[in-house]
Amino acid sequence: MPYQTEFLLRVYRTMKTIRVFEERCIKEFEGGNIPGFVHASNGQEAVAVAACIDLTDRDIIGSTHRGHGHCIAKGCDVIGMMKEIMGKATGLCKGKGGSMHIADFDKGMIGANAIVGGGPPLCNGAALGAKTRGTRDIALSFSGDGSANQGTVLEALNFAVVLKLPHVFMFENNGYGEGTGADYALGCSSLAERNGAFGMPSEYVDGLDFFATYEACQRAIERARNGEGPSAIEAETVRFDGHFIGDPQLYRGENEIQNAKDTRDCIKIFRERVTGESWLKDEEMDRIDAEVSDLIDTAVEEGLAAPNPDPATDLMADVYCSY
Amino acid sequence: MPYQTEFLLRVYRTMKTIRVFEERCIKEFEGGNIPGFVHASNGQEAVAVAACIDLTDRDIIGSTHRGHGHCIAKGCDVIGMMKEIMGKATGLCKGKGGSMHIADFDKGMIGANAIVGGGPPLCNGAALGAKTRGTRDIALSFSGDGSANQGTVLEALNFAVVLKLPHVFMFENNGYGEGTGADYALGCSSLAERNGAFGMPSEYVDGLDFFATYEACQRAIERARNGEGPSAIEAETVRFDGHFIGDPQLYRGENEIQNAKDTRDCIKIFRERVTGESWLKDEEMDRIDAEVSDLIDTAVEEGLAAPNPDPATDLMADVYCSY
Amino acid sequence: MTNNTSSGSSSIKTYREAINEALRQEMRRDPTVIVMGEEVSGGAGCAGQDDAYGGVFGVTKGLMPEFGRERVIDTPISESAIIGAASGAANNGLRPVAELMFFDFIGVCFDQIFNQAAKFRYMFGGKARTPMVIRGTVGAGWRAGAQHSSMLHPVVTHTPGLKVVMPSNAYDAKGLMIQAIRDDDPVLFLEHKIMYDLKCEVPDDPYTIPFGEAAFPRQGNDVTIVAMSNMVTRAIEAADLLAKEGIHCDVIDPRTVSPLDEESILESVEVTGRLVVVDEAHERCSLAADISSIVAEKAFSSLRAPIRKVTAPHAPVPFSPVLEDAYVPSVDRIVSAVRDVLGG
Amino acid sequence: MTNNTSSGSSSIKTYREAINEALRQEMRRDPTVIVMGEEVSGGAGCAGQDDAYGGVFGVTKGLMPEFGRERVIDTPISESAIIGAASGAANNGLRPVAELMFFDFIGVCFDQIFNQAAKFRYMFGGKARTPMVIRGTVGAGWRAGAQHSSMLHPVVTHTPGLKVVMPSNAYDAKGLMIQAIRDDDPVLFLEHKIMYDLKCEVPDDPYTIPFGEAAFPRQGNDVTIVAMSNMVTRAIEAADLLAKEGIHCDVIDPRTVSPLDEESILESVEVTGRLVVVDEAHERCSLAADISSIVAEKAFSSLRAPIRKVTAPHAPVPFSPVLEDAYVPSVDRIVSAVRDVLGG
Ligand SMILES: Cc1ncc(C[n+]2csc(CCOP(=O)(O)OP(=O)(O)O)c2C)c(N)n1
Ligand SMILES: Cc1ncc(C[n+]2csc(CCOP(=O)(O)OP(=O)(O)O)c2C)c(N)n1
Ligand SMILES: [Mg+2]
Ligand SMILES: [Mg+2]
Repeated sequence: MPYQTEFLLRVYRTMKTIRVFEERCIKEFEGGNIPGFVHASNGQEAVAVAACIDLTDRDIIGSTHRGHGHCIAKGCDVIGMMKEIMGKATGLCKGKGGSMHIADFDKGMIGANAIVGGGPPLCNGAALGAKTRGTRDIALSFSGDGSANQGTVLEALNFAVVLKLPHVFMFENNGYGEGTGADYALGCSSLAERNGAFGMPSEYVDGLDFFATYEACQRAIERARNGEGPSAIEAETVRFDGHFIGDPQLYRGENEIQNAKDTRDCIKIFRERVTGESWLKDEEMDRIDAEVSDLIDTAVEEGLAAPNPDPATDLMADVYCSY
Repeated sequence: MPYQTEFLLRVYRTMKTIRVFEERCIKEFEGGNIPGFVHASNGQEAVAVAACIDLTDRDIIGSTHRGHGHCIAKGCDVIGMMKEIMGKATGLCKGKGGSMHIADFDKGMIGANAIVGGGPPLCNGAALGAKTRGTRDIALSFSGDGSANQGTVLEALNFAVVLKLPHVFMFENNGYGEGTGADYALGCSSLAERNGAFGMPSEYVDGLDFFATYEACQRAIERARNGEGPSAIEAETVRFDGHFIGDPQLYRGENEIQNAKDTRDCIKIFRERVTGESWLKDEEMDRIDAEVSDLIDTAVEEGLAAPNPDPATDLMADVYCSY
Repeated sequence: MTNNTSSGSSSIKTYREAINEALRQEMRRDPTVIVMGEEVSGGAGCAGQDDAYGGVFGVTKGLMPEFGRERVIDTPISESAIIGAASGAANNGLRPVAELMFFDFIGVCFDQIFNQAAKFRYMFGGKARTPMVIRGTVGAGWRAGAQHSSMLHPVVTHTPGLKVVMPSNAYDAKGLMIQAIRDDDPVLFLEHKIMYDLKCEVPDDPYTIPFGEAAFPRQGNDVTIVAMSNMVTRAIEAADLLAKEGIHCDVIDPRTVSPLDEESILESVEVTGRLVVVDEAHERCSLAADISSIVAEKAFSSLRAPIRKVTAPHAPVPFSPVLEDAYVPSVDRIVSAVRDVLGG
Repeated sequence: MTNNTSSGSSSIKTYREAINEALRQEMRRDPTVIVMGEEVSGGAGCAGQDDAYGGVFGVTKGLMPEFGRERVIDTPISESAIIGAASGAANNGLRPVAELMFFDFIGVCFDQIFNQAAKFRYMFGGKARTPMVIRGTVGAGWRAGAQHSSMLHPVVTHTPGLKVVMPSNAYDAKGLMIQAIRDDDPVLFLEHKIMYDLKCEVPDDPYTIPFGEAAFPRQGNDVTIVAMSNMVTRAIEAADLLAKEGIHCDVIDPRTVSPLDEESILESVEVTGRLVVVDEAHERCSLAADISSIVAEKAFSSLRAPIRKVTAPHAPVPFSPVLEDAYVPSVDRIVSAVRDVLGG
């Protein structure tokens, strides 16, 4: 068997945690317990986990507005996350960031980003830091099919090549930027090819196939660690929920989402593969399902019970290190 | 003979006008008659003329900080240009723009641009205007090898493809962005290829060969006029002077400039071709040389004699159409 | 206040509907008016419905079905390209209305606004005309956090060549939008996202409201309150509370902050001798500071008390609802500023 | 003014040399300090000399030969990538000093400054540290026209999370640069391009000047003049002219405008009762307006005359030398503003 059981269980647990976390966010948002704009990543779990599962806390990821999955995959505490998304004082960012600006520097997660295309330039910097200090640490940025068209992302690709930065550019192509089709907004015939034209190894993978995505990430991460510079990956995936929670999704085709849930569910595909290959047993995964469900229940309970920030002390705190 | 004599004479006259204009700018700058930052385009004449010679006044060009050649090729009055570059009230922009912000809307020249990468997004707009109004007019933007790495230029490429805009992206690759080599700053192996990866026809031409460049431009312009969308051209060329006038150019190789002037002079190459093919006679071109020289003398004389703007009336004029 | 209102019918409309109507009526009147931005229609290249959003706040809903994708243009997520395309098109025969879904996105296209469109006319010696409108949503209150809740009007007000419009109600929004579209300069039209559902009586026919003319939602001789956008509602609420105590405030809504109706503000302060400026932007180099400084220079001798600014603090907008509510200038803070300047 | 100056030798240095020395000394002291930007060395990928420019104004000259291309990094023309790389690196163990050749280029990277670096610490609940310096050249006087001559300090001063430094002489430039590099917040270090050749006595050893502490180049009890950057020179000149007539001005140079030494300004106005603020930025929402409004709020009772702002007009910077000279606030204008507030 090409993978350790422990590894596969960890992958499964992480993907499942993301799935249940997101589904619960949708429920809590609808119930009025989560304020603001929230972008759920259910459906895209395989990419987040494939990209992050082997990274250390000193490797840096830069995320997007759709960042919960990346956080969880990078090892952020889901209870702290839920508290943050609920705006509570004990959340990962003391309630000041919320879903769109969640971060955990201790885990090498330097931020969701509510500005499309904000992250890749920053990950160039994280990579530059790692490189200049002579480490083998790397940076990995997430972008979408939509954000691929933002100038900041495009120039970041060239910049990474020129400075030979240890940076893996992961593009999650879920077919949509809000309610605009990727086929419309990307003028090129292949995003992977366009990325490659900047002068870095670039590949396309089926982002619903955890194993294919994981292997592409391993190649890119390895190159980065070895000082061979940046790489890009386009992973095709699917967004199960709306652009934001509450999106009526009028732009989606009839039955498109149900079909996707039936036939393009990366977690189902993973389970079929690992049971088909007899790498894992259903019971093992069912046990994880139960544990994950408990964990998310706890996260929500603790989130709801957690205290709000106190304007008197917190509103003006942490604008600067010193002022 | 594949070209009309009149056309060839016009091409020669225009290239020569640019050459002498730039050489004279260098002299007048050094003599203290031209203030500010001035970027001369001598050496790059063939590209400017090839790109603009067949455009009408209703076709729009967007230029760069190195815009004198583009202006002249687009038909701007050289006397008005010289006055502008000298900061005089009767200059093309009443002395408010100068070399880096010269424009002539009547000639479809919507501006030099002192911001690297500022022009291509604007030319998308000019192209959109032409298209939406149902004309066959087009827009053509100039960029350099350096500005090709600016995010605004990169996203403009994609944008033009998506909206199928009649926009020709002309990249003048003169090997340098200030004192940085294009080979260093462009991470890709081929700029033409990178542009093409955005999903538009893209070609590389020898920008010292007027005819090759002209034909590439004709193809691209024709496509644009026919509603077939944008194209990109990378034209390799050579910058005879410094990045700005007064640049000590320490970064250039020994004899590099002299060698270029000897062997890579697009005007010499043009003359050799047209005399070699017996399309034009040396005497015809010598006569033009004399006329051009007179014209530029007049431009300088009139420029020096022209009045300065009057702060009392001009400083606050034209900030708004109305306020 | 010389509003060029029509004499026809009117009805109750939301701020959103008023802007939508202004856009629709101008697009009908003038074929060179186009609308462009991300999701202004929505559904481009998708299997489902077209006009799926009509703008994420629904402001441009219905325009695409009526005017087609040629004039209601969904774009890639490329704000520099959007603004550049709008101004280039404005220089070539169109009157584009470009949308920045959130005005915070100005960060990725600021050059095209402040260095390009704003400067063309001046740099090019008066030959350029750039009749474009940039619509953007501003302000806190949506629990959208630091990167989607900024005001940023001080930044564009600072910039010569731009006009800046901040309507505080549906009536003004319609008249100012029509004016903005017909204006020949680049206009930033800042819509406070908390106001989209606010309603008032709005004429059905097109009408314009000239730039640089304030509105006077409350009149009084005791204290001048200048407020704009969402803060007008709060200023009015404060004034109404204080009126019950016999304190009568002159509430001035400049409606456009560039140009600014200085004269009305100065005239009011000459009467009241007291000024409170309310601004949802951060305090440093804000519009509150700007107006305060104009009065401290030009109506100094009328001033009988220190000028008070009521602004957001020098901090990003926090996500947590309790913090965000404390962040935005409140009716309470306006009331106590008024008491302060009255020496209370 | 508590300058942490060394007691060693000193020499006459230009503003340019002072900044260069600060960078060099900090790079020697701390291996995590790097310098990056366009042409900070120059000659990358060229056949000729390395360090061909050392910055287009020569400020970083000699750093690359000493510290190598790993720490003095020439970049492509991609300002968002430059600023993003600097802040990402600051979040990952370095103390980058990034250069915007002209601060006007902020337009293409404003998001990375105001929405990213500035907000990290707050948005992320105090966990981020972003110790970076962004150097940029500001100001008119080079006949560089509208897109290369802006000040723009009001825009960044408005933004919470940023610190803004505007040294007016070589001595301050060195001490403030060393402070900026050691500071843990994002610092904008604005160098007025007209001052690079100005000289004064500057200690050879490293020293720091704390942020938020003004300097007092001239003292007097008649009128307070606040000026920053290049305008300090002109304010001093005006003060010296007026002193000959027996008018004694208190010239205050805040040195950093965020944080701002409000206290020193207020204390001075309490004595003089009269304030002139000189600012090369456009007048609307400017720092002049900001300081004026602070005084109108907090030292109102001391004021004996209207506050006068002397600023650039609400117009882009013109190219033509005669216009540019009329555009920049002049010594004459400062002198007459002082006379004005004295009721002359
Ligand atoms: C600069 C900027 N422009 C626009 C937006 C609004 N916006 C947020 S997410 C999004 C779509 C992003 O699409 P994609 O990159 O494919 O990511 P996905 O939502 O599919 O995960 C848009 C337009 C933004 N937040 N920032
Ligand atoms: C946004 C921006 N960044 C940097 C500069 C400074 N600058 C002016 S021209 C130039 C080099 C441009 O190189 P290229 O595009 O190759 O044009 P060339 O000078 O070779 O004609 C640079 C860096 C600028 N004007 N604008
Ligand atoms: Mg997507
Ligand atoms: Mg070049």
